[in-house]
Amino acid sequence: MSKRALEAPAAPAPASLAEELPAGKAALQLAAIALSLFSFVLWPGLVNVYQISFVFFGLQYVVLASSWNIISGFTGYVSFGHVAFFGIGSYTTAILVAKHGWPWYLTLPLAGLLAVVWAAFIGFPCLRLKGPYFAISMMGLNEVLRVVALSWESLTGGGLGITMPNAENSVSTYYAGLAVAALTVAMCYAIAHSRFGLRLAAIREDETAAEAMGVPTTRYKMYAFMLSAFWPGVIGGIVAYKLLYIEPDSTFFIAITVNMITMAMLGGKGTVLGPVIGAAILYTAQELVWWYIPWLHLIAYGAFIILIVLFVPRGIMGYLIDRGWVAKGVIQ
Amino acid sequence: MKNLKGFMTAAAVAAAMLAFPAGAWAAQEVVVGGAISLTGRYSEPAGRLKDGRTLWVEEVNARGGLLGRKVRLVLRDDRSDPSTAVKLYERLLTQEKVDLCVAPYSSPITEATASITERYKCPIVADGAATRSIWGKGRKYIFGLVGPSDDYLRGAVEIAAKKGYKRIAIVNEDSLFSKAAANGAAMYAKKHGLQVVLKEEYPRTQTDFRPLLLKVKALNADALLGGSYFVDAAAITRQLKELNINLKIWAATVGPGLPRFTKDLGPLAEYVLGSTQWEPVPALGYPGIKEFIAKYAKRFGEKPNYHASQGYAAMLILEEAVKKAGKLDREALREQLTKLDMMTHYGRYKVGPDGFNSGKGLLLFQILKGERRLVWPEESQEVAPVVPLPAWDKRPTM
Amino acid sequence: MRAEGAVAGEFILDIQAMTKRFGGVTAVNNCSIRVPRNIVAGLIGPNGSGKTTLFNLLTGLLRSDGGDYFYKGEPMVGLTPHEIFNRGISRTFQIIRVFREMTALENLVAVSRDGDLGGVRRRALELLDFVTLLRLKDEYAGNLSYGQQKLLEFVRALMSDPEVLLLDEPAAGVNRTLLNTLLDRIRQLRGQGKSILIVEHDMKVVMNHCEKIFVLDYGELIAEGLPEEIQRNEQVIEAYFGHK
Amino acid sequence: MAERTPGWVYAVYLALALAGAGLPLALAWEGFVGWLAQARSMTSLAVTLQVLASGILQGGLYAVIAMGLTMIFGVMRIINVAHGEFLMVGAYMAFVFFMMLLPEELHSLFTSNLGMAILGVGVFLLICLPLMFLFGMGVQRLLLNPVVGGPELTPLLITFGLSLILINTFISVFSSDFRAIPYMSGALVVGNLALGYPQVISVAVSAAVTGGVFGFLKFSRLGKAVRATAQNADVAMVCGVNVERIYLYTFGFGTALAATGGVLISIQLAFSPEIGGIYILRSFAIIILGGRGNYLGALAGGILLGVIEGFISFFVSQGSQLQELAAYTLLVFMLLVRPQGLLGGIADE
Repeated sequence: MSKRALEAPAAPAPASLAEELPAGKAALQLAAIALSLFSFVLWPGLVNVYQISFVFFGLQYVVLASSWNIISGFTGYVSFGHVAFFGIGSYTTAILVAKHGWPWYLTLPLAGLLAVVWAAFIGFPCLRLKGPYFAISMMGLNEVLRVVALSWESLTGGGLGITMPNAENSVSTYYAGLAVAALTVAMCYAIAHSRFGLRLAAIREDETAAEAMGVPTTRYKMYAFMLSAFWPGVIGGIVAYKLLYIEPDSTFFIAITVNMITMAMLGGKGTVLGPVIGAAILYTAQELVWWYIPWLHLIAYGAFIILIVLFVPRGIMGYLIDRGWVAKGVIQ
Repeated sequence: MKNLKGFMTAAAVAAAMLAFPAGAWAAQEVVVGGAISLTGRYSEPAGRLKDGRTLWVEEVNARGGLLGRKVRLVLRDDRSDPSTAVKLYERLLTQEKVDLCVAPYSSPITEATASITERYKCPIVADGAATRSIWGKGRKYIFGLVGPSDDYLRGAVEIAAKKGYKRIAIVNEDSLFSKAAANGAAMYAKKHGLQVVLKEEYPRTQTDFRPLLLKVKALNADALLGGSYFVDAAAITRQLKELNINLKIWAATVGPGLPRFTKDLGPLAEYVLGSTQWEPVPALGYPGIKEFIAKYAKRFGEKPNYHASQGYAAMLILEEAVKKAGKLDREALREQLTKLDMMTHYGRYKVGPDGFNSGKGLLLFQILKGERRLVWPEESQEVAPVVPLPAWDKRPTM
Repeated sequence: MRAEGAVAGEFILDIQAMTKRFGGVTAVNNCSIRVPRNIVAGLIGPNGSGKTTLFNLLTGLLRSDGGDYFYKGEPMVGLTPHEIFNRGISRTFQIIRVFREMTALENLVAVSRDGDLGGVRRRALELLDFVTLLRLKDEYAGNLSYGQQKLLEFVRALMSDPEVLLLDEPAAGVNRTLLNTLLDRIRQLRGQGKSILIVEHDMKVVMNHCEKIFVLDYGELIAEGLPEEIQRNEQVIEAYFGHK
Repeated sequence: MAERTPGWVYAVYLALALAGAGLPLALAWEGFVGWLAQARSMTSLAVTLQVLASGILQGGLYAVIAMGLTMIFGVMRIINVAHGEFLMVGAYMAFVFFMMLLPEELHSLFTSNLGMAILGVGVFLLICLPLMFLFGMGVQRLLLNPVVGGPELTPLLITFGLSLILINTFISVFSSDFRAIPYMSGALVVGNLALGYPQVISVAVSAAVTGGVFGFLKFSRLGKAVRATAQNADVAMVCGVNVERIYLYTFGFGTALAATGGVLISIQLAFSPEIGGIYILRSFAIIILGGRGNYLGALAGGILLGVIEGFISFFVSQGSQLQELAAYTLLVFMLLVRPQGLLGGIADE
């Protein structure tokens, strides 16, 4: 919004978004991304197994919160049962590894794919529901899956769960988790900076207007829902293999959904970086409080959720945007 | 912007330091660590386990420690959640670097964490898990202590068989231990030629058993055997009365063995049969049982139940193994635990080739006048079982 | 007073006996309207006469209970809103419906047709400049003033270069300066060969700027014609004042 | 304004739906076959009646709980995830009253005579409900008032946070053990029917409470204002209804109804701080079944669910697992097929 633009609107506007950034700033951004990726890659070589796992589970939440953000932050459909996709991925991997002897990494694409299939299956009818009804239906469907996992013993082992053969997997799952987290964030970035992403945001802001302005809302919501299901499925598979044991109650656990939501909200939903920041902060804080004051952990968490929602509903990114430290919008 | 970055960096560093405290223990201590359910659905029995272990730590430190070093017990809360427990053991073993490990409570959590303790080759005496399948997977570092879950209801089946009751109904909670207990009961029933007219599972959240009990009634069952924990056993007992269902035998795992069962149910608890690993009954004749009951009662103000007894016994066994090995080396410990044959207040510890304690049997008691009285096996019997249970309307009014 | 000698191709919108009922209320009743090409036409009528409902029928937001309509001779009933939009019919809303938590620029880019993003961006900037909003391009639409939001919605409707523009009360609540800008732009669009149908209560605007006027009452077309004809029409006067 | 869908999508979807439905169907079929084997020896009119009666009694309890939820959902359009925890608080109030405050000598008053027992519960409710009413109003004023009418995520998260706080506070005070009150045990035996005393008491009380709620909504000025607000808050406001105060009362009432459910649970079933989860999703199923803000619908839905669960649990082998599934599938199915509920609720957009 320089003066020049105002005076000479016909001056050739940049052909792509990347050109809009001053070359120096773009380089700086690239360098920052490369540096952080590099340090994440080096991490396992520097620390002990627990510290690897610590970061791994943080990455897990980066994936989950970012994925939730696609359907709920960008598109505005609040999925209150998103852990279902995580659970489907977990069970896919666990079953294939434990019962059919697949190498774990080969199960991951299938884990993601099955989550997408489930999303397509339930999205078609459910995405017609508005507001609270969609949220309730997601929660209900997650319970359906949990009970099916509990009752379908021949496949899932029921309440006994599934134990996978022991393996040394800390480092391999860490890198898999890192790759998935990077890909998820990259995907979110690509979506946010595309017209697809803008149209999802238009659906969030006003679905009727978006439809009247040429956005094929039904189809776009489906795409967003399926995209938001894929990575949770994959990371679910990785986590299952990392833990080597899964059972229904802690896999289809509603608290994981709430974690995703709270993390995305804390960081700022509807932004690319928000869920990442939120996941990093909240996950670390949770681990600390729980380790040192276990009995207080969940009470404090409940209070924390309420405080965020009441006082920083737009999250950290929202705060930075309001302060003018981060630009409004992604297309400038 | 710059300030912000600086602040965030500082915060990240601070968080990292908080999150990864190096083992804060003094070097001369022996640190014994484990996950235990301080919160969540297992917190009641897990708390007893913890009490038993605490008693041992206090005693061993009073008598000069282990290998001359003070013992510190580090138990972290797993929220009754298997995946949390897995993360905890990984942390304890690789970050906190504990010297010895103790087991979590409950079969599912033990099953989940066994992979981790196995990976780090840390021998563990599983004092909170009775499910045999945990030992059926070729694991080398996990040792059983308690009697197998399959045998929990064996006594009840045998009493039924002896009395000539034919129709057995088995219900159980949908979880690792309860399932194994129910399957065991079905197996023994088959062995004795009894007919299992109903075998059904219910979810962990169930509190209303009325339709299920109506089914038991409609099927005309003589005996009802429950693979249960506390809530379900108590609820079934109450609802049997509410529906006026008269059974010849009603036996349940875990629940009736907890002191609260008689306290909460009062006269309703009368005649219920329950299985137990151990009872604070000196007549069991194990070495040191009387002393243990007294010590525990003095420290915690109540008689120990079998969970507390197991927690204490596991520590005694670990202590013995460490003494025999003369060092904290895990391989040496594993070897000792494999070949150890030891009698404690809790019974015999002697594991088979799979690591399961083959020397331990189960007991059956009946609640009579508010007291748990051993009725099975016959060699440990305090009184003869009162079967068939008196009909509800034939019992003295409350 | 029907328009005479009409050949099918002359009319860009040909609405034939459309009807819409809500429960027991008939909002649009057997309404037939033909909008000629390249015109600024007005659609007026008392409150509740079915103007907005008609717009919603035309853009597919509501399904009609009967009747038909053609755009450039093509049947449009049964198409979804975004399909209708993509044929070239765009609109604004009576109650502003900008995408509030998106910047002004994003509001426009979001509704663009697929194609080269650079070109789209250029067009969006031009349009923002067209309505003097360029310096606010990176502001959230929700933070703009009411009049600015109206202008933004107006250019958002232009983003896809539609042939027909349906404007629902563009003048309401807009200050003089902005209104003049808006009317100016509408004239320019007329000059570019577009057809514009305006629902408006401000009679000054309607009478001064529309070449042809359609009058609805109780969902029925009661009159159509040149502004001066409408001003003299008994039925129209009765519709506006007689009921009260 | 749904996009027109090409035919092949429906075909694919149908195939997927069949495959998906096959799952629960297979489970149900397995159960059904198992049941056929037993059915001959089990089924009789008397038994069926007993199961039916048991289901209706249980359903009455569900109805009271769901009624509070549908009231809040209907008027404020808030999904109160903490409803199950309000119920739990009610149960613990009864626990504290009965086990801690009431001298043990007086216990027999409530355990020996049906009339006294009903009276006892009634009197206790008179003490408990005003407290819960105030508690609910406090929650509304402090936490929810700022966010009513906002996006649905906000109240959803706030009430979830509240439920975490309540559950874990109660765990730290009472431990996560299950508790029970040694209330009246035994059964009212009518012919072949055995109706457990606690359930009879529970149904008597819930009938009274339900009747009271109906009367209140139908005849009192405040009740009419509540209904008007549920229909359309804006119009109600224009008509001189103090909407904010109506919200306050509504949330208070809803909370008190949940607590009533909790008290009734406490006299017949075991409860722990985590018990809310069992009832909350069932309540959602019921209010979707009955229609948003439809009290008669909640009553019918509650009883229907109670009966369905009873029948599944009794007639299908391994039915206890499937019984839980019934509520959830019913919930999802109703949302997809008829989100306005069986009897129709307040219209949504």
